[in-house]
Amino acid sequence: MKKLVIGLCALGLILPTLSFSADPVKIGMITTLSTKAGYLGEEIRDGFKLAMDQEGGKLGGVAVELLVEDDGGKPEKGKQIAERYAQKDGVKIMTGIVFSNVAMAVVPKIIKEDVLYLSANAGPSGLAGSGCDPNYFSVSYQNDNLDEVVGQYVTEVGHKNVYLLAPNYPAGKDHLAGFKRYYKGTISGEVYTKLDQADYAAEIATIRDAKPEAVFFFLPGGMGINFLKQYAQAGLNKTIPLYGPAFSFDERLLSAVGDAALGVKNGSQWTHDLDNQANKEFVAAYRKAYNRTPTLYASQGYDTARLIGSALKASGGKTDLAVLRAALKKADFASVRGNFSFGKNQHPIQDIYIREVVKTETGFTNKTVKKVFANHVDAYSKECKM
Amino acid sequence: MLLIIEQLLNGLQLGITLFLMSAGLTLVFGIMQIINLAHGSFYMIGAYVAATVAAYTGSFFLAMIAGVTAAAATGCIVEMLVLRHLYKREHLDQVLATFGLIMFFNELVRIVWGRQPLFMNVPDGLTASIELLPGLPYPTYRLAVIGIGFLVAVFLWLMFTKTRIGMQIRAGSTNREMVGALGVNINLLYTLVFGLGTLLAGLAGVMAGPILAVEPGMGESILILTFVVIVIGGIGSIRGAVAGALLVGMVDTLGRAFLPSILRTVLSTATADSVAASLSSMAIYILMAAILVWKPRGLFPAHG
Amino acid sequence: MNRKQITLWCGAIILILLPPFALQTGSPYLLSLGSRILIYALAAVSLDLLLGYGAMISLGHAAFVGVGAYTVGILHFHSSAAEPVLTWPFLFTGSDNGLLVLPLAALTAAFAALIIGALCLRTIGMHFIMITLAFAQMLYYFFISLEKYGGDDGLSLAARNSLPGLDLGQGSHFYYLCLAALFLFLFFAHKLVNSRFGLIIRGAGNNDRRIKGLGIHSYRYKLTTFVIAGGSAGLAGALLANQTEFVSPGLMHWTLSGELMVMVLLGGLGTLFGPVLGAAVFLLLEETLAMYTEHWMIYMGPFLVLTVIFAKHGLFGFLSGDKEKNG
Amino acid sequence: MADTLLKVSRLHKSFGAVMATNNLSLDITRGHIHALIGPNGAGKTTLVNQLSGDMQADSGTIHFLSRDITRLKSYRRAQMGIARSFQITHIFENLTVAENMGLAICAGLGHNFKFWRHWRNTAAIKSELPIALERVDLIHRAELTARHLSHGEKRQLEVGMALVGKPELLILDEPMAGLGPGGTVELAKLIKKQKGRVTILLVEHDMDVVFSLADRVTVLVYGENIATGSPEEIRNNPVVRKAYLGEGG
Repeated sequence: MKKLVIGLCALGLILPTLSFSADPVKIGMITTLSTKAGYLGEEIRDGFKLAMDQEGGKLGGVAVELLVEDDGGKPEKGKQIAERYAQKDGVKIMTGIVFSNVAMAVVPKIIKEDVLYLSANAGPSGLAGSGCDPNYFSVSYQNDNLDEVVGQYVTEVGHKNVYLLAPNYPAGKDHLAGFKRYYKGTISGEVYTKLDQADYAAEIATIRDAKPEAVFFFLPGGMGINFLKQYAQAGLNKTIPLYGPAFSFDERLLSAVGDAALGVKNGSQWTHDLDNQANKEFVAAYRKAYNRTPTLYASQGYDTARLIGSALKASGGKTDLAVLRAALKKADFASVRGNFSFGKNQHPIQDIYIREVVKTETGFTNKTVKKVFANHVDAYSKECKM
Repeated sequence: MLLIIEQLLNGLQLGITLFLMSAGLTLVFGIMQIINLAHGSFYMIGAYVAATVAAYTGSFFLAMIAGVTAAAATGCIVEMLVLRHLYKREHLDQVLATFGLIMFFNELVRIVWGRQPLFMNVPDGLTASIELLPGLPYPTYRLAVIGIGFLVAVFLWLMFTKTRIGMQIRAGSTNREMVGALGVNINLLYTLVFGLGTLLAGLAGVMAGPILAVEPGMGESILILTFVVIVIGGIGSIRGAVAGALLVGMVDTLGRAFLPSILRTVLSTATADSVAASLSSMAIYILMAAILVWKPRGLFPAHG
Repeated sequence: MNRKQITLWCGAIILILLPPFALQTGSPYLLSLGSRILIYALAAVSLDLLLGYGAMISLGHAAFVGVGAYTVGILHFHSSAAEPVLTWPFLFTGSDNGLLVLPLAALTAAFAALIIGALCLRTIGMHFIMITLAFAQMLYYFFISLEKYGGDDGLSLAARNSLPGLDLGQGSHFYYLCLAALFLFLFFAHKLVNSRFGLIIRGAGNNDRRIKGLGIHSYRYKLTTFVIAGGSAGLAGALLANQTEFVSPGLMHWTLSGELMVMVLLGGLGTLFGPVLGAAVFLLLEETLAMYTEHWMIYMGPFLVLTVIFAKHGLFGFLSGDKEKNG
Repeated sequence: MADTLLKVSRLHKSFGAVMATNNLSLDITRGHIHALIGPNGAGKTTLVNQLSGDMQADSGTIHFLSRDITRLKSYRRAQMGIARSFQITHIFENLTVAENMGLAICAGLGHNFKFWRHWRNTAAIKSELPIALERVDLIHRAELTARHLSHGEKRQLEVGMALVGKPELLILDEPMAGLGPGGTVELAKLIKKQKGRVTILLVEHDMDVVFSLADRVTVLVYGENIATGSPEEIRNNPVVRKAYLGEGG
């Protein structure tokens, strides 16, 4: 025991002195690998790593070292890791945060301290509008995008009234707001459930009673699995169609939901069947490397890595922020989404699709149904003073 | 009216599910006088093993046997390796050791099964809904869960009042040394009780598999809820666990179902929705605090 | 000097000399890690008063850390949003002044502890453990649904609190503030447990029935201890909010209460100084394990179990050779 | 009744179907050593618990110093002057002997919200502690953690703690239980020393001790007071001989 303590103390004292020896550009990934959402971080990391592996440990011809650490979905933990990356490891480029609340805690502080942050998932409104920053890029989306596309689509389909369901926390309210921004019909009910709720029988009974034409829900992760299963078991999936953003319909989640999600339409900026060369190569390589179909999170991790590669190539491997920023802003890489550029708030301008859950011989997956938005710009862009 | 009946049924169903989970925990708490925070881990193990076996064999029955056995076996091993050292220790030590076990099992599951949730189907023949009343369909599987819950309650009641081993267990809870002196192998008895407790947790996990996400950490979501149940009911009392579970199930379900519409009559819609959501997520904790202030040992205290 | 005193002096000297060392070696991260250890140590010592002396096994101590942190967060929110916290009975616009905010955080947490403790202490044993847990969860869900202050997203602070003569934004200044808070509290707690009040609390923790038999109404003493512990946990929370410049309901989650308990037991129950060591070892272990493996919990879990089973007197007992608790 | 300190009338307490205390009445005179005897399961400890307030009676009344204390909590009764020792040794095992005794002294001081000064530095404790330790012959053990005391010493400590507050009534619940012959003699001496200074209700199995110490004896069988009288009267009471002494020898 004593040796362990002494060893630990020594380790704590020695480690900081070792940090300036290596040559490769360090990229710090703060992501969620534990808790129920652990697979999200895994997808992002694996997508990112795939891009590195394809170049033999390099991005844009520059050797990089990827540091990965688990934030456990906790903002405090995320802050600690970011602080250590910046102060101890001298990291200048960070990425990987899964959840908006972690991002809101970590990002505003580190981008003030001359670190570039490229979001591979979370795109909170607080960083898209007046909080936009030259050091912050979202490679994924602005959070509301995937709800907006569903709102637009549901209007186009002609549902006159929709029932809304989301967990009782700020992200839940944001997502419903995104839907409402493009939905033109009436809202027949709006219910906020407990975070991490397991049983939805009460809400499902209320929905049956309210008889809406459609239900829009935002319940990420396990909550979505629970709701989808129970909704189907109650037999409502045959009478009242469900809609939602892609967060409850990635391939790894679908494998846990099974038949219950079949036919549900959901909004996403990417699907593995998108017809472009970069995407085909990515999907094939990902399946070969990890033996599973990539999810949108993996595609975001992959795109982030390739975007960083394009910037490192332009800077010649130097971590000069001004050069890197300028190069990043050009988005000079072949995105797996095909069409991709940055708006003035450095969030993507991209096409957004509606897709449908289908069953194939390899399992449950999504099939692109329709491109609803072309070159979609997020709603907060105009508030950005950059 | 129909809606009210359905919501009551939902409350009952949630209550029974909670009872399944709490029965094992209250046995361990009440009889062995040991605090086991890791009870949820056995629930998780039951669900994971069952989901895996179901995926390979396609048989829910086999999955159930496997899940329950795995949970009970793990329970016995944990009892022999860890808890046996802690019976004479303070509750604090038990809290910490089992806290460590939670960490271990969550990570173990993540390593063995990966990070994504697993799938488990509703058993064939129970996929449909039954029309209980005209206009009131109810999922058959949920009715089956209610049935299993009843069976477990009856089984436990019979075991503790009618069988020799049940008597020994109850005697063991009041005086460990004395039962030992009577020639009963107390170590074995305790291993069995703990095994039974974890078996029930595993059963709850298996039954929850088709309704809920099978994912790492699934045990903790329900663990706190079951704590509330057994504390309301009175630690160590099966009767109390039934009463507590039904009460919590009802309060939680009815709160979620009707609070928003009730509050909307006095508040603006947006305020009502958010107040209702906060209140209903706190409702059971408020219930628990109120009951403990009124009856500090729960509704049906087990001893004295 | 005996072995215990040598251990204490060594610990104090290491803590005092850490900032110059960190600056010398150019590793500012050491300072923020150090501050975090000191803050958690403060919370753990306050929990030790409950666990180790009063035998009040609270599994909801994190709630008070959270209340303290939110006091800082909310007052900051109002002062920067120029929207008063109170208009009645007097106007209060919120504040970033540490001289006001830090004591207020401790007081708010102490007040929360008074109410929660008054109810919880009606129960004993397992019920007490569970009801403290339930109250913490209640507060957790309450703050999650508190939309105005960020709900689950939490609140970010634009800057740390201000204190005259200090610049808390500077790692070393903040570190010494935390160190001063910890040392003062340790001194106070040491006095407390050896006072008449402390004697009664130790007696109640050891054998509550006998204390009542002596004609002492132990409830009031226990409640007072609960309030003192809650208040100092609130101070720790306020410092933590300043350290991370962020508050969120996650601070109240029961797993944090569990971690604080681990620190107390790891360092040595009922030793006051032990939990400081426990906090340091726990946080360093978490930090180093997480660097080498993402599956760090698979090692941490069994480590805890083994510590509970074999190291009955904690690390401090081991280092100081002090085998009696309540010493 | 010249000077009745404690008056119990028609006390009832049952646990389910078992009558632990059955219509029990009892007077204890100030200054006496009053012994309570009875076979195992006669309800002696239940009665003691009701007197000390650790248990509430179902019906009946208890008067102490002419005040009705039937519904008072144990700490209030203790403040009024009822001290008790427990059948199973009830000391503070993790505290030192001096701290145990110090606590007993603190209890008599009342206001104990003193957070700063070391407990030993209170004037009252400084003067009383050595006397109290001396009284039960434990001064040489003062700094030992109580759990390391011998069984007999623990008993002495417990009685000593009960005596500290100068109680009006001292209830000793089987103080000799588990003691060797030497320990019993020591403790009997200690009790005898207190005779006249404090009223004692002595629950005891050891008949030699009872008949040598007691002024009055009450015999309890199945929760009922079947006889009360001087040791001589009880020794010759045919009912008692049949119900109790006949069995025990």
